Amino acid sequence: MKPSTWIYYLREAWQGVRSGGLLSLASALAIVVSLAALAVVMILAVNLQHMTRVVENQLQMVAYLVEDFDRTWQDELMRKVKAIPHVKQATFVTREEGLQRLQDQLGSDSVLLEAAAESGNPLPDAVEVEVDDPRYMGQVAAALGTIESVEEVAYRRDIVNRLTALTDGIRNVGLALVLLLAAASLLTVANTVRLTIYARRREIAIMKLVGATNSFIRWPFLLEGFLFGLVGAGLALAIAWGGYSWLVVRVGEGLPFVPVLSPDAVLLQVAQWLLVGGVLLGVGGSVVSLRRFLRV
Amino acid sequence: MKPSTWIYYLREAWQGVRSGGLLSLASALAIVVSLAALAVVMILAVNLQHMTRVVENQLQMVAYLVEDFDRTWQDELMRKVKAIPHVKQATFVTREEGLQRLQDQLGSDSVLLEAAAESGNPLPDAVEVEVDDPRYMGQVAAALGTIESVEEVAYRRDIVNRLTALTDGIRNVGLALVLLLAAASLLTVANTVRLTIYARRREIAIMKLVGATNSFIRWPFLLEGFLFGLVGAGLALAIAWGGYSWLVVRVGEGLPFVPVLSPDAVLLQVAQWLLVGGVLLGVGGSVVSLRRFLRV
Amino acid sequence: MITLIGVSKVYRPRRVALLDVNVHIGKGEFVFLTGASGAGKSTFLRLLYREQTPTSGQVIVLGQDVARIPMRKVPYLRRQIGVVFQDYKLLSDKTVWDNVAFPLLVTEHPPREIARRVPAVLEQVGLLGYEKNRAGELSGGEQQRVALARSIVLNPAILLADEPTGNLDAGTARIIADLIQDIHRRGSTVVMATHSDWIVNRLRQRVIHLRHGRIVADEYPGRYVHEA
Amino acid sequence: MITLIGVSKVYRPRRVALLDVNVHIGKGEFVFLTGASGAGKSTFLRLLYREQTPTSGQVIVLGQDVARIPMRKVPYLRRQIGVVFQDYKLLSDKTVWDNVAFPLLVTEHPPREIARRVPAVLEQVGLLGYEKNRAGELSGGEQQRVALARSIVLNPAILLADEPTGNLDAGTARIIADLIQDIHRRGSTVVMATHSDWIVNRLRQRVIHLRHGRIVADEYPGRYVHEA
Ligand SMILES: Nc1ncnc2c1ncn2[C@@H]1O[C@H](COP(=O)(O)OP(=O)(O)OP(=O)(O)O)[C@@H](O)[C@H]1O
Ligand SMILES: Nc1ncnc2c1ncn2[C@@H]1O[C@H](COP(=O)(O)OP(=O)(O)OP(=O)(O)O)[C@@H](O)[C@H]1O
Ligand SMILES: [Mg+2]
Ligand SMILES: [Mg+2]
Repeated sequence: MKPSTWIYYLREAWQGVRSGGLLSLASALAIVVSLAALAVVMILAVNLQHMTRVVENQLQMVAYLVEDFDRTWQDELMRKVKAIPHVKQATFVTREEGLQRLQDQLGSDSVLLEAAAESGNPLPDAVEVEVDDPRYMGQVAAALGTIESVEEVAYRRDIVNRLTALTDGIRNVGLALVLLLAAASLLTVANTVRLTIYARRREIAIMKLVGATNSFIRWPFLLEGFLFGLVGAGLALAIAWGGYSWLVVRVGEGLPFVPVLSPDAVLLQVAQWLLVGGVLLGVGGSVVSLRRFLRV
Repeated sequence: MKPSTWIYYLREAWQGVRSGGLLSLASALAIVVSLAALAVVMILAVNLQHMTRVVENQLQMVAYLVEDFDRTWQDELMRKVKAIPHVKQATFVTREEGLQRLQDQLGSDSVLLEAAAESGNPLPDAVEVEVDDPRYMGQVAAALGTIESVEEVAYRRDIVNRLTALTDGIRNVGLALVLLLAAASLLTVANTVRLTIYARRREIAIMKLVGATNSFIRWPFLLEGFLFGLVGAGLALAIAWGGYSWLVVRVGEGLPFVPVLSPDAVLLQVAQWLLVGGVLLGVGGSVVSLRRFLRV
Repeated sequence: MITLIGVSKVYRPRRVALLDVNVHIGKGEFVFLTGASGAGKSTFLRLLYREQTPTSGQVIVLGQDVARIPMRKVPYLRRQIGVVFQDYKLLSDKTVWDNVAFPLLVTEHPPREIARRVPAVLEQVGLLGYEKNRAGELSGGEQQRVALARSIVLNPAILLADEPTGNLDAGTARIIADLIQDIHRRGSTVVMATHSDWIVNRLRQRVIHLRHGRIVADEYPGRYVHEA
Repeated sequence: MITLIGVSKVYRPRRVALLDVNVHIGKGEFVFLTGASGAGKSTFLRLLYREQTPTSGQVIVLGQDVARIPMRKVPYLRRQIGVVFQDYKLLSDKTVWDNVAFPLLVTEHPPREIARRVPAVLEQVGLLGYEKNRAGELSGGEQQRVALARSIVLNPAILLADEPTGNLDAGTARIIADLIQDIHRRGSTVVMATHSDWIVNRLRQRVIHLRHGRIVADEYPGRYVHEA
């Protein structure tokens, strides 16, 4: 194609955007806002997934050893524990460390702990085990129980079950929401493009009757769709990025224990999807919507 | 206006919907999906708010009494406690009940508890206090401390602070998301209506030149907008309702401890907003968009 | 009925369509508007039903200063004026029936009245049997006749016809010219822009001839003026 | 150049626009297409540039069976055929220049060539100075001439003109008729549907007369047939 033709395409695309005027503005805004909402929810979903993973990984089980455990067997024992499938990490905790940690956890004002301390350290040595997936805790606990010198395996079965269900639930709801919003954005973009083209159907028909090929007519619309998609997704990202960065700072100050992802990490992921999605939507929407009017 | 004119309006509105064909379908879908997304997020927000309130209300503080507390003073004491501002509820817990409850909470496999039990019940009598807003816990604790025969006031200061920050954060993010999605829905509906009218600008101009008043031209579009808004919001609600009911059942099975609201309670709230909003959007969008083309 | 006093119309940026036009058309008159392409005939008509307002001067139609009446009264003015637009301006997605019935609907005529009048005017323009066709799929001349049918269905006080026979063969054009004469006889004031010399010469009515926006001839009875 | 064999065109539901039309138009011929309103003239032309396909029969234009060529080849056929549409079909939001330049753009003529040819044809139709006006704001006759300018800017092998003088005064119409004759002399095959008896009788070319979709007369040189 000749450069002059390209100049024509670009001029047309630009005039298409401009002549729409407020219409184009409203369309662009609708696209930006719905993509921004999508971005926000995607960011939240990515974070939720991250958080649940962090929480899951903090789930531990403790194997209390017999009271007269001989610490020379420690290495042998740890080898056996680590050989169990799905065990991610195992730490030996002496009874002294155990008491110290309990004191730290419950705080110094625990009446219960004071009482316990009075009667000497009641704790046995123990092995703390981290499991790679909370679903396998039951299995791992059973395996631990068969190891000699393990007296008792303790883990909060109910909490583990609840947490697994909860994180699954959160993940599903998040995914459903992302899909719903993605569908909404898709429809908004496609619909906007479609209506823009519909408003110019007469023009398209005339062009065809005067000898324009489909591709000649299509290009300006594709460029327009591309611009819409790109600018829409870009602005949406900017909004989401700004909002999220602000949120991360606030969360870092107010809720230091909540494990949020850094903006860069999340947004690179989201940005890819959004930009590629936005552009594909804009261009794809144009192509599909045009087809009907090009049959002249 | 005569009935025949109304019949004309209705016929026109219906033909407007029908002649749009796929266009109307896509528009309606865009509206439905974006309203559905809004509904879902509204439902989630309402639930989150409910949950954080439940969690907040579960935050208790315990006033441990002196070891030699005379239970004949119990009523007098409780009166004093309840007189403290922001105390919502107060319960006297005897040391026997306290131990029982501790056993229930920690589970029977708690090594620590066994040890404690061996040395006799270490707990004093106590008063459990519920505060109406976690922000006032410090204040209430101080007031409790001044009551005679209160030895020590215990509450998880750090957890309370975190939780307050967290629930505030969740509430804000939820609100922001609802607003963003409301804006997206608004733009989608307004934009759809606007483009539909734009596509028929020539027709509108002709009608005016042949002697139609603005209101004559406006009515079918208003009805069309009304229909779009109503049906869009209705379908969105149906989707949200169905999804939420399903979710509530699943949550009830898998996560009985998560305090979800019953569908009816939530959806009545959401439904009002959505229906009124949808219809206002549809009709309002029509009026505003038409104005420009009626100046002929 | 129609009075123009010192009327000029200049389109942006500076295309002069009408220049200092002074003319009076009395009730019941029949006036041909002639002139070369671009002379200002359509502009003249557009000022009368307020599609456009004059750049200067006064346009008085049916006793009202058209440029001064408030927007919301314009529709009621237009209902007294039947217009055959040069480009027809039919609702092309609607049926012939709907197009012709539209002015009756707007003025809230009862359905029975509509069902009576629409076929009557369609018969007059020779389009009985086309009621259910979409206006956009008619032939050029058929569309032109639908436009005429629509313009006369309300028995307007004033009929403005902009080139109403431009797409008609001589035979059909004669029928249409006779029809317009008929409407004139029944009391309507008629202003008809036309390029058809034989219609002008046949009807022998008042002829206003425009050249570059000015009235250069105004005669009764007049003849078609051939330029250059 | 153009051959129709047993061509009929029936519009849904059952409006017969053309009925068993057999005709051959050779290279370089000039043919008038006449007939009453609705006789099928526009339909005849529409079949040639494939706006419509025949219900039955074969339409052969420039050696190709028009109904059979694949969709993607249609634009290349249309570029060899200049068409003045009865309703002009201008891009009304674009300028006169853009409208006339459009076929040149589509065929990727260099900008310099476009800058040369557009004013040239605009001058021929008498519209120099209107380049920057939006097509939609021109007078009826001006629009018609823009449509003609666009149809001849590519020097088409075939020129189809559907009522190209319907909105022109006698003087301008004569200029346009002469222009079309000029284009014919330079080698284009011309088919012109018209209601103008004096143009037909002046040019003395072949006249094909349609009545209710049938060819009822085909004479060279022919005269305008007055019906009824
Ligand atoms: N798309 C269409 N759908 C249905 N009927 C049509 C369509 N196009 C044309 N017709 C009908 O076919 C007949 C012939 O139409 P055509 O446009 O060929 O007439 P014409 O000879 O050009 O008339 P005119 O001189 O009025 O332009 C007319 O009766 C018209 O109503
Ligand atoms: N909306 C507009 N904007 C700018 N110029 C206009 C507009 N309408 C008309 N003109 C110009 O004003 C002049 C008069 O136009 P008008 O339509 O009145 O002519 P006319 O006598 O009806 O011509 P025709 O016989 O070709 O229809 C023309 O040169 C035209 O280009
Ligand atoms: Mg005119
Ligand atoms: Mg025709």
